[in-house]
Amino acid sequence: MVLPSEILISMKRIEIVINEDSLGELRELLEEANVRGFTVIKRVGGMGSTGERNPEDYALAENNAVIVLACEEKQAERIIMTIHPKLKDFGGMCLISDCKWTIGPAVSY
Amino acid sequence: MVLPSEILISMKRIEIVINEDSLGELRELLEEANVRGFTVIKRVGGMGSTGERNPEDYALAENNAVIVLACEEKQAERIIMTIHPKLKDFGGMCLISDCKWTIGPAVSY
Amino acid sequence: MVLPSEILISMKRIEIVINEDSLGELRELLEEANVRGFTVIKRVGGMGSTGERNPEDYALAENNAVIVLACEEKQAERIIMTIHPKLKDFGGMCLISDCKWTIGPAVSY
Amino acid sequence: MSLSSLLVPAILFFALGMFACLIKSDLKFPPDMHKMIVIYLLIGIGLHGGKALASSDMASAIPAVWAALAFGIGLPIVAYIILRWLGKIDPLNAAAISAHYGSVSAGTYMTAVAFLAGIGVTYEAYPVIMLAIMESPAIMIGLVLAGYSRKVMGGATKADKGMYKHLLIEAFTNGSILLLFGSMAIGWVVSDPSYKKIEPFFELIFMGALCIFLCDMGMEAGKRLSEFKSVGVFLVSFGIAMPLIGAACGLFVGHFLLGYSVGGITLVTVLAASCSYIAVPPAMRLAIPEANPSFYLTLSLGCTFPFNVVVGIPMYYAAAQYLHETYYPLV
Amino acid sequence: MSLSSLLVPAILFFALGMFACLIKSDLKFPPDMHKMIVIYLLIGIGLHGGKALASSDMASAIPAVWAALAFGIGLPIVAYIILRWLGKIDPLNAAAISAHYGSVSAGTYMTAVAFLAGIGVTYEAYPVIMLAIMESPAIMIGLVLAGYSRKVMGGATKADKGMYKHLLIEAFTNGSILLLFGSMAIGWVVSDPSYKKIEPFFELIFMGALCIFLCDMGMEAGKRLSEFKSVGVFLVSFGIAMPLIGAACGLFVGHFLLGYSVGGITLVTVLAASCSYIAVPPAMRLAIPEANPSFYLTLSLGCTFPFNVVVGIPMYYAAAQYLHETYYPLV
Amino acid sequence: MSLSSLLVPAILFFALGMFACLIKSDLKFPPDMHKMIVIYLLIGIGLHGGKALASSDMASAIPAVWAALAFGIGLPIVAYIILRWLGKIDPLNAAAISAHYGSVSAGTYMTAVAFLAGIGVTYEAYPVIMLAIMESPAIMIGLVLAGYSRKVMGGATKADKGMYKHLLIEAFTNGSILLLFGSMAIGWVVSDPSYKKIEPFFELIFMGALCIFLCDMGMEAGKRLSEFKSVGVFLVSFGIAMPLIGAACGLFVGHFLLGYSVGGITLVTVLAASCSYIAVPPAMRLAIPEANPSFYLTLSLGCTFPFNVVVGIPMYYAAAQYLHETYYPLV
Ligand SMILES: Nc1ncnc2c1ncn2[C@@H]1O[C@H](COP(=O)(O)O)[C@@H](O)[C@H]1O
Ligand SMILES: Nc1ncnc2c1ncn2[C@@H]1O[C@H](COP(=O)(O)O)[C@@H](O)[C@H]1O
Ligand SMILES: Nc1ncnc2c1ncn2[C@@H]1O[C@H](COP(=O)(O)O)[C@@H](O)[C@H]1O
Ligand code: NA
Ligand code: NA
Ligand code: NA
Repeated sequence: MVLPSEILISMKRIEIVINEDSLGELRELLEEANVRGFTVIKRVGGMGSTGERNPEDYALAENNAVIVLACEEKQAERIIMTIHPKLKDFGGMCLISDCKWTIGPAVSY
Repeated sequence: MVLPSEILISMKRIEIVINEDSLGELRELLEEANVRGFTVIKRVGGMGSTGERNPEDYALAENNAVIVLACEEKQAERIIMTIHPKLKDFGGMCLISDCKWTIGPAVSY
Repeated sequence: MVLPSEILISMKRIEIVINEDSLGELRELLEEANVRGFTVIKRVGGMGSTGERNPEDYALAENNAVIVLACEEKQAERIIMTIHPKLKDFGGMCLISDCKWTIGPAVSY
Repeated sequence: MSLSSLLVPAILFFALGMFACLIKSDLKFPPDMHKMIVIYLLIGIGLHGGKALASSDMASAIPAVWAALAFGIGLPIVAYIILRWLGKIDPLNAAAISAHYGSVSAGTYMTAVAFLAGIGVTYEAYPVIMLAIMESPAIMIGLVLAGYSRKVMGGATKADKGMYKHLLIEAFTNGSILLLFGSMAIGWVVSDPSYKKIEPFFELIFMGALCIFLCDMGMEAGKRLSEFKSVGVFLVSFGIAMPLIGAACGLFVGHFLLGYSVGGITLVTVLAASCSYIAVPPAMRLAIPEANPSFYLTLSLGCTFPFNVVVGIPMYYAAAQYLHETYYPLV
Repeated sequence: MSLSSLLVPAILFFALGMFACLIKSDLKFPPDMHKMIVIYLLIGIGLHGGKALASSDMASAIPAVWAALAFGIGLPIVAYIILRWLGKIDPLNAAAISAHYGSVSAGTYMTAVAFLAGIGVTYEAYPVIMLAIMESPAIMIGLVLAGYSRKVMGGATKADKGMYKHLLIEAFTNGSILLLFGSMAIGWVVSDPSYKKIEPFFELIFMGALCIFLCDMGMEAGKRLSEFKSVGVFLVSFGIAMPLIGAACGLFVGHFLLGYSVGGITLVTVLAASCSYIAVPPAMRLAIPEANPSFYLTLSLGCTFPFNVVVGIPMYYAAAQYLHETYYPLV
Repeated sequence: MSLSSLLVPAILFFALGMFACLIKSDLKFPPDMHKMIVIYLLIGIGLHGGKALASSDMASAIPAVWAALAFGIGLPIVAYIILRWLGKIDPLNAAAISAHYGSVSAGTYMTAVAFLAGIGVTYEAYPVIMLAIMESPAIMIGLVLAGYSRKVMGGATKADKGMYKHLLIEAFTNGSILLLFGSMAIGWVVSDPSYKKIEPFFELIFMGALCIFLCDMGMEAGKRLSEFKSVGVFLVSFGIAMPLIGAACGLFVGHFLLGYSVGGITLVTVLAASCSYIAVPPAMRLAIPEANPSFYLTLSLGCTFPFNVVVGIPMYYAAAQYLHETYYPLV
């Protein structure tokens, strides 16, 4: 990509899917890891090792939440190390990939 | 990244956007391909070759669904080959990218 | 990946998170940049440089929107250059990463 | 009919909604609220109609059914011809728009009912059958017009058989049509004491709930108004002329052929003059994906609906009154 | 009891919902609408019950409490035995399903109330206490059965203490139970003039709102019907036999032990025959994650609920009438 | 005023909501439900007020308008001084919090109306005008205080002209203010027979719907209570002292300057004592992004609102009664 590096910086993108009820706990962990920015999508469904989860189910509505966060590599390591031991309680999944952050108004990573 | 490979494994991330009505059919295809985990976001809007789709439209509410799934490379190939011939009916799009999966409680990929 | 290149083509994935109120303005910018396809998730929450945003808050419901779009590299550059100067007003973030597009029914990128 | 009779709360709330949109207020109703009120109103109107029909002479309902079918088939053809020859609109957009005018708007119908209730005018039980019947033939004639247009345009007929079958089924299993017919049937069969139990919910508070619905509709209409530019002068004029043509047919049929009272004629006229925004748009989107939805939605929601609600209904009522006093019906 | 007494609007709307599902209509109510109506109905039934209890003799309520506890504990054990020995169902699924049958379905109870109201039959104030009480013991007995099953199956007992405590608390802080008890308490304490102010909302329009609720339930039941195949013949039969067993117990207790009127016996019978779909499913999902939710949901929503609503209630009423006319109660 | 007069259902439901939150129940109302009920209640209160005003002497409304403006401007200044000099709160947070206290809480107002209705006390038509008027000046004085604070703090004035204009417009086009004024206008102009048609929806079932609203508010207040620690002792005390100061002003103005009845004085007092949580928070978030929303939201929803609903209203009523019996008004 020919975009100048003043505009794009290399970062990590972390994508976590957990039970919406565990969101509060996860947020505390993220705060511990000094995370300053993340995005949360609620009322999400899915299928995993514990079966199907459907937020629109009539009698058994179960919500997942997707958390997306972009951060620097070092920060990503810290987050993974903080979250990893707790993933067992949260269920769900945690993915990491490379991305480029477009430098914008304020630093929120 | 210096994170140990006991924690992170290389995987593929597949992201599909389709008409929410076709979700049932897609899920059957995914089951055929032995997919054990995926995440579904409903009530999603968008723009594509068939024009705009807006779930909050007054008279013409049209919903997309986003399906995100992480899986091993081989599995990804199988999924793409299974879905590919049907994409025509589903509309929408299907993206694949590299990611790392944080080893957690249970294997749901 | 051994999938044939008739099925997969290399593309860029752009993921933007902004205040839902700025969605209209962003869409105009995207149209200017000749974007033909994108996906929008509304009613999204998050945390950033301007504090927390929670669409379910009782008295202060604030919505973000996530826009995901896949496009060719050149197009991605154009989009970034168009959006970049405006990011200040939108707040939020804009990430770019590599992905592969599964060739489907129609070209909507 | 004095000016104050125009001050029907439902219509004032419609105006409030449009006003909110005009001054760019941040007023916004949750999208699901709209869906819920529509469900409630459709059931309410169905139950009420069914109950009224149960105590009516059913033989007399037959002409209403014929009239509904005639409107559903005839009006789209008229609309199509006007759009094609006068407006030079391309065939597929013309077909999609036309289908909407053969159908009806339950919202306009309910506003007319509120208007008549406000001035204390009674009406026959039959127009509600027409309301329930008219959506389906309009969808089907839309399919026929689209098929014809595709043939005219030459090239691949592209008539996807499976989709047509799907749409024909859809024309009868459509949620709102089903709700209307279903609750009409329920209103018909339940005993009076049973009906009394559910009447407070479906009748007593109906008019108030209608106000909230129309306030929401007003905001939507206001939003659509801003798209007038992209739709063009001809189509906007069509959106006002077509309900007038429909109204003329409605007045004629309602008075001369059906021989209804002033209230009944008004309702028949409103049905003929109104234009669907519930069942037809999704059907046309599926059947004629080449047509531009912003055309038919802007016409239906931004043009014909507000015209009927604000100007049309009192006008049709005045015309019905005039006809009723001046001419004898043919039946 | 004539046939027309079966034409209760609420039940007809249930049928309409099932019909919509059968013909694959695209009718769909917003998911939040269902949640809102449930909140409203639970409060309404609680308030009404609390008000009725306030003017009743509270000493006479004690036997109802005992009966509720007996049902809540006894019926799941009966169900468990049948499922294990007759059906050879694996222990954990059997435990999860059983728990549902010790609990009650507020929807079925309200339909029964609508049915009695429709034919003008009065009833005691006490069954509503039973409704509120029965969810919690059923959840607890479900936990006990699950623990027993795990022991029987040998291996790691896997009894996560923390989770059990969590579930016990949950059995009492559960939202719907709280809403029911809370509004019952409010109905109890408020003065008559105060109650009159909120009565129109919670009583006058109650029966109509119930219709919309049951239409939605009908669609859900219809959807679940399609999963009968994956559930198997035995479980489907169980879903019809178990309410009959519960009903027999209910009839016996209601008439002989509690000595209620025909209306009261009918309600007690409905409570014993019905099967939870509100508080118990999430509790069992947490307590017995190994059990397949599609089993207990299909049984509860697709089988026992429609059976009770369509066939059960009038049958239980007829049986209650017969008992009442034929035998003296034991009390 | 006996103890039982405190057992207003609406207030009991508020307590139930707080209780649910305290025992950590999983009770949760859908977020859209709250928005819908607020829309309904605002329209209902507007219509009712408009109707009452239509039959009132409008000249007598002028003093109420002046009083509303005085409260809207005066109370925030008082609050700002207290917060800055007594509490050493930083200027921008002080400005943001102050603005809330110049405005009103429609929920508190409606609870007061329910309270008065419960004990059968009548009131003037004018306080509802004050309710509608008071949001806007409070927002504007908030902007002024913020500008002053920024100047005091030195540095870049950062006064973004565009944003200020935007906020001034917003102060008048705000959805809830528009809904209140709009429905007030509609209530004013519609004829009595027309109003009768929508009265069941907007008046008859109003008090019941208010109960559900307050139950939800109770849960929200309960949630906010848990944030008391992060807000600090001074601010929590301020959240109770400030409504008392406002109430004192309200009592004085309502009795001596406006000369209202006991019911009217109570409502004026409630308006002065209450604190916005609808229109002001989003305006302050935009105008003073540096201020911490958890401060003003916790004060408004977790502190002042519950205080007013549970303790304040009966207290203000008692004080109004005392004043009315003891002193002559000045007018
Ligand atoms: N392989 C996967 N790909 C995408 N989402 C997943 C995957 N595995 C689990 N999830 C999500 O995580 C949630 C909980 O997973 P689990 O705890 O394994 O049941 C599921 O409901 C999915 O939404
Ligand atoms: N290039 C793209 N990037 C992101 N989303 C897309 C893209 N193209 C299509 N979509 C999504 O797929 C949906 C259906 O696309 P289509 O079938 O092309 O109309 C759209 O409504 C979008 O939500
Ligand atoms: N580092 C980040 N990762 C993910 N989302 C972010 C990040 N920073 C900001 N956001 C999103 O962008 C929104 C606005 O950010 P801001 O304008 O910085 O307050 C936030 O509410 C988040 O949803
Ligand atoms: Na028509
Ligand atoms: Na039972
Ligand atoms: Na105030």
